[in-house]
Amino acid sequence: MATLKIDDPRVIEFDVRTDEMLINMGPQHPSTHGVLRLVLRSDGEVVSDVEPHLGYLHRCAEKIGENLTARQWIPYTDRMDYLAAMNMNLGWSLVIEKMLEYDLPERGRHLRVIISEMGRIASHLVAMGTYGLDLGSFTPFLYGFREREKILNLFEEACGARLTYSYLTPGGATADLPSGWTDSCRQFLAEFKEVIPELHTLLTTNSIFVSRTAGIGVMSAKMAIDYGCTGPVLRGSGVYHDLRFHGEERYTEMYDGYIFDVICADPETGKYPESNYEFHGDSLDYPEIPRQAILGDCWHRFYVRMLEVVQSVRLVEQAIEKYEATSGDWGKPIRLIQKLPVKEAYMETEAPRGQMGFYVVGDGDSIPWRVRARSSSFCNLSVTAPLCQGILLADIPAIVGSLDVVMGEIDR
Amino acid sequence: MILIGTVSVSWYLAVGASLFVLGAVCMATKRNLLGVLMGVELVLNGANMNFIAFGSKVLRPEGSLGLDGQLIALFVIVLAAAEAAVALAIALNFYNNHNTVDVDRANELNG
Amino acid sequence: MADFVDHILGLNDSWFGHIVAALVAAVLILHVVAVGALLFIWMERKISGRIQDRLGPTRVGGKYGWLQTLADGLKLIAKEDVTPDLADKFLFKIAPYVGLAASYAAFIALPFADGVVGQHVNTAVFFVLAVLGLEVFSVILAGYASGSKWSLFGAMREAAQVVSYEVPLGMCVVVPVMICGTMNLTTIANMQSGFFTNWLVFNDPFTFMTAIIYFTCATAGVNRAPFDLAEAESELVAGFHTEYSGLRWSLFFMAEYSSMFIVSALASILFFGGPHGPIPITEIVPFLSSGGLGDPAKQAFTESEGLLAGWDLGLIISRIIGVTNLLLKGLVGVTIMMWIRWSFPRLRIDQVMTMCLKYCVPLAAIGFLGATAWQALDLPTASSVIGTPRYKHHELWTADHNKDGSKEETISTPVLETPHEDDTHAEAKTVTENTVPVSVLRGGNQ
Amino acid sequence: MNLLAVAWEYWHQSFFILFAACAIGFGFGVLLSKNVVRMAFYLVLSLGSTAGLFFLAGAEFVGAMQLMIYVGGTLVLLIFGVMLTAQKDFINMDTHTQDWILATIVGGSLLMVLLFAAFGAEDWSKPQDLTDAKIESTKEATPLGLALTGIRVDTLGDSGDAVKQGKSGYLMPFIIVSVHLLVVLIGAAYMARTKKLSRATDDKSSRAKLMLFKMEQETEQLEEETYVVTHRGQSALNRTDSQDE
Repeated sequence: MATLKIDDPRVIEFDVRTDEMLINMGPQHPSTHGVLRLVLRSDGEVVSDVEPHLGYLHRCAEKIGENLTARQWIPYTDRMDYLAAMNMNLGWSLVIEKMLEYDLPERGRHLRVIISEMGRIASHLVAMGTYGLDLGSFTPFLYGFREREKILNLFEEACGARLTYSYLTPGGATADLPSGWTDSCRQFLAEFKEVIPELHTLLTTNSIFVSRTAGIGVMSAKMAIDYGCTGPVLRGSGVYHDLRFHGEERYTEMYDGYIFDVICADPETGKYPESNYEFHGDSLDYPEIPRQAILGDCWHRFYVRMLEVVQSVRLVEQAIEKYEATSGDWGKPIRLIQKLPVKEAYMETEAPRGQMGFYVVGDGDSIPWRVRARSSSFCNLSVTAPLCQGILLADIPAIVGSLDVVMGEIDR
Repeated sequence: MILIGTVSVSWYLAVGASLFVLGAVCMATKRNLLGVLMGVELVLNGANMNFIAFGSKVLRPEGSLGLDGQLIALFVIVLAAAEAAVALAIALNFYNNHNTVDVDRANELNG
Repeated sequence: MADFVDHILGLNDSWFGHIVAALVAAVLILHVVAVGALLFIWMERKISGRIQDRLGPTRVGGKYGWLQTLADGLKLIAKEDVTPDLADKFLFKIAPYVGLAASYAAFIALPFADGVVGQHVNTAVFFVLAVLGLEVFSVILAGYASGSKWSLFGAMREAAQVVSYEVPLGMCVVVPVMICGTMNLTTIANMQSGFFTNWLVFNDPFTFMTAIIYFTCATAGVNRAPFDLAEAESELVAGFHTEYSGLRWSLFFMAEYSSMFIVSALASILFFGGPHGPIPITEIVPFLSSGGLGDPAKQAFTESEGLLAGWDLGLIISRIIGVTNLLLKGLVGVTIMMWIRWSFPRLRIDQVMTMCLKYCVPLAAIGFLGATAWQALDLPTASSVIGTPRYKHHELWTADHNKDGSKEETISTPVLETPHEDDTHAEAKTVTENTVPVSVLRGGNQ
Repeated sequence: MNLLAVAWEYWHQSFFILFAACAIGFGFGVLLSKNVVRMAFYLVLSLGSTAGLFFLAGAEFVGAMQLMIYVGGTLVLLIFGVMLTAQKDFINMDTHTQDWILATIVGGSLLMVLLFAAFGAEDWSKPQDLTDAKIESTKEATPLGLALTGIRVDTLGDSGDAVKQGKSGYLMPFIIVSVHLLVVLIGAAYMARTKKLSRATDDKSSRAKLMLFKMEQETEQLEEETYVVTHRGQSALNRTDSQDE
C-alpha cells in the first residue's frame, strides 16, 4: 500500500493530531457500482489511501468458455458488461470471425454499427445517470433510464431480450432487423436529440456538479497511458485514441465510409472538436468547458461520454441510411458446433467503457482450448488508488463514478 | 409537599447552590480535561441562577435587582462562551503535545 | 383558548380550562408534526415523481396513493428495532427522541395566526431558533452512539455544518426583528398585514436579499439537499441513521419534516406576511372586518344563544383564514425545498462551509447593514411607493384582539417609526421624552 | 384528576420542582458519568432545565440566550468528546478514591454553607403567592438592549443621580465584553492554529492547483520519454480522406 511521504505536496498538516482509521467502503455500498470494495485509510474526511478489492462477482466466465463452443459462450459475454451487452457480443463475434477468416456481408456490417452504437448510447446514459446518483442527484438517473428504456424496446424488438441480448453472433446476427425497425429507430433518435440539452442542463453545466467534479481526480495523459486506461477515461485525459480509428483493420473497416469525430480535447488548446453536426438545422452547441475544469479531471471524463453519445447518434443515423440502401444477407450465425482452426486470435474493440479484448486459442475442436478476456473496466479501475490519495471522502464516489466501472466485466 | 405555595428566592438559590457544588466537585474529581470544563460550566450556571432569582420581579416584587440581574447573567453567559473557546484551545494544544486529555499528566511546570 | 373552554363549560378561569387548552394545543401541534410528516412524505414522493417524469405512489389509498405513507408507517412500526452491538445503547435509543422533541418544542412559540399560538413567548424568534438548534444534538448523538464509522462521519459533518450555517441564519433573522422592533413573532406578522407589498421581503432590496439567504441557510439547517451531508447516501451509506431501523428511524424523518415546515413557517412570518394574505381579505369582506361583524349584526350574534354565543365570529373566521394562510405558505416553502432536493447534486462539506461562512455571512451582514440604513434614512419601501400604508392594518389588528392572552408588546423601540403614538406606546413616549440619545437615534424626528 | 387539579393550581411550583429536579439530577449525571459524550449530553439537559427555570423566573430573554449560546457552546464540548473518544479509549480515567472522598466532604460542607445562606435571609425566603403568576410577556428584550447601550428604561422613575439616563447603563461593560470576545476569538484561533506549515498550505493553492502542478511535472516527463501518441486535436472528420491518401 502506497503511503504519503512528508514532502509530498499533497500532505496537509492539520491542527488536531488525529489517528488514521481504516474504513470499508463496500462491497455493499450505494455508490460502488455493484460489489466493489474499497478499503479507505482516512484521517477524518481526508482519505490518504484507497485500496480496491475485487472478486465478489467472479463467475469463472473464462473457464466456462473453455468448455463451450464459440456460439454457446455468447450469453456469457452478455453477462460481463451487462450494461453494454451488445458491444460484448460484438467483441467476441469479431475475434471468432478473425479466427475463421470470415467476411461479413455489407448489410450485416451496417447492422452491427447500428446495434453497437445504440448499445453505446444506452451504456453512456446509465453512466451519466449513475454518476448523478454518486453526486447525490437522483433525477438525471431516471431521465437517463427513460431514454435507455426506449433503446431497450428497440433491442427487444430486434432480439427479444432487454438486458442480455446474445444478438450479435460470430457470422453476423441471430436475425435481421424486423421490418419497420429502422423507422422506430429514426423516431427515437429524433426524440433523443431533444433530450440531450436537458441532460446537459441537469448535470454538465450545473454549477454544483461542476464544483464537485472539475479539478477532481486529475489524471495526466502519461498516467492514463501508464495504467492502461482506455475509452472515455483515456480520451478524457486528452489522448487521441479510439479503436474505431486506430484499431485493427478488421474492426475499423466496419466504420469505413462513416463520418464522425473522436471526442478528445486537444491537450495544447484544451478545445474539443467543433460541433459540426446539425440537429434539425441548428447546430447542437456543446456546452462550454467551465473555467475550473482541468484536462483529465472527472468533469472531462463525464463530458467525453456526453459528447460521444452525440457522435453515436450521428453514426446510427448514417448507418440506418446505409443499411436501408444495401440489400442481401445480413450474415447468418456460424454453426453451433463450428470447428475452430488450430491457431490463436486476439482482438480489441472499442466498447463503451474502453478497449475490450478477447483472446481465443483453438485446437481444431469446436470448443476453444483457451479463452481469455481483457477487461476495459479492470484497467480503468487500477487508477483508483493513485487518484484517490489526499482527497476528501466525498470525492471518492466522484472519482470512481467518473471511471464508470462495471464489476461484471472486472470480475468476469 | 413543602413547596406548595411557597416558591421563593431561597429555593432558586438552593438549586443554584446545588449546581455550583456539583460543578465544583466535578472540577475537583474529573481527570478528563473536558470533564473539568463541564464542571466550570455547571459552576457558572449555578451562579447565574442566583442573579436571575434576585432579578426576578415574579419572585421578589419588591427589592428585586430588576434588569441588572438579567444583564449580569447575560454577561456571564457570554463570558462563559469565551472561556469555553479558550479552554478548548488549551485542551487541543495539550492533546497535541501530550496525546492525552488527562489533567494529572499536565505536571510539567512542577518545580 | 382557555377562556374559550371556560366559556363553553360555563366556568370562570378554572384549572380545567387551562389544562384542556394546553392539551388541545399540544394535540394540535402534534398533528402538525405527525400528520404533517405523513403529508410531506407523500408530497415528497409525488413531487419527486413528477419531477422525474413518473407518477409516484398510485395504489395505496386510491388513485393518488394518499395512504402510501401510512402504509409505510405501519411497516416501520412492525419492523424489528435493531441495536448494534457496538452501540452506546442508551444514547442510541434516546437520540431520535431528542430530535423529535426539539422540533416539536419549537412549535410552542410559533404563532399560526394572531392569537393561535401554543404559548405566547415574547422572544419567540429567538426561542424557536434556539430550540430548533437543539435538533443537531440528536444527529450528533445518533452518529456517535451507533458505533459505526459512517455514522460518526455523519455526526462530524453535521457539527461542522452547524457552526457554519447558524451564524448567517441568526444574522438574517435579526433583520425583520430590527425593522419591526420586536422579537415577538405575532407582532412581526401583524406588522405585515394588508397587501402583499407590506411583506418585509418587499420592504427594500436588502430584505429581499436577506430572505433568500435565510431560506438557503434554513435549508442547510434542516439537513435538506443539497446540504444533506450528514446523511449523504452516496458517500456515507446513510450517515447518522445508518444503523437505525423501524420506528426510531422514522422518528428522525418526522423530526426532519416538521423542522422543514417550521423553518418555512418562520420564513413566512418573518418575510412573507405570516398569516396575512397577499390581499387583506379580512378588510375587504366587511363582515370579517377587524371589529368582527358590523355593529347591529355583531350585537345580534353576541346576544344569540349557542356554543359560540358572545364570541366574535369575525375574529374566529379571520383566525381560521390566517392559519390556513400560514399553513399554505409553509407548504410552499416545503415544496421549494423538495424541488431543490430533486434538482441538484449534493455539495461537498468544504463547499458547504465555504458557502455559509465565506459568502452567506458577508451577504447577510450587508443585508443587515443595508436594511438598517434603509430604515434610518427613511427611504421608500414598497408599501410607501404604492401607497398602501403599512401600519393601518396593524393598528386595526391590535385594537381589540387581545382577548386570548396575546398581549401586544407595549414598549415600542424608539428606532421604529410608528405613525401613531397611541396609549399602547405610552411607555415608549416617555422614553423619547426623557432621554437625549433616543431622539438622536430617531434622526431628529422630535 | 385531583392531582392534576392540584398541579395546575400550583403550576409554578410544579414546574419549578420538575425543572429543578432535572437540573440537579442531570448535574449528578455529569458528575457520575465516565463517558465524556454522556457527560456532555447530561450537561445539555441540565443547562436546558436551567433555562426552563429562567423562563419560570420571568427572564425569557436570558432563558432563550442560555439555550442558544450555552447549550450551543456545549455542542462544541460534545464534539470534542466524540472526537477524542471515538478512536481512543479515554473513558478509563478513574478518579482516585481519596479524591472522591475529599471532594465529597468539601463539596458537602460547601453545599451546607450555601444552603444555610440561601435560607438564612428572611427577605429571600419570604413565600410569594404565585398561584396566579403566569409567564407574562415581560417585555424585557428592548430594555435589555437599551441597557446595553447605556439607557436604562426601567429606572426612569428613580430620581437618584446615579441612575440618571446615560449613567446607569451597561455600555462600558458591553464594549469590554465585545473586545474581550474578539480577543478570545483571535487567541483561540491562534492557539489552535496549524503548527507546521506544509508545502500545500504554503502554496495557498487549492487541491486542484496541486494536481495541476503534479500533472505539469508528469507532462515534462512525458515529453522526455517517447510515447507514440498521435495528438491530432483536429476534428477527425476527414478520416476517409486521409485513408485515401
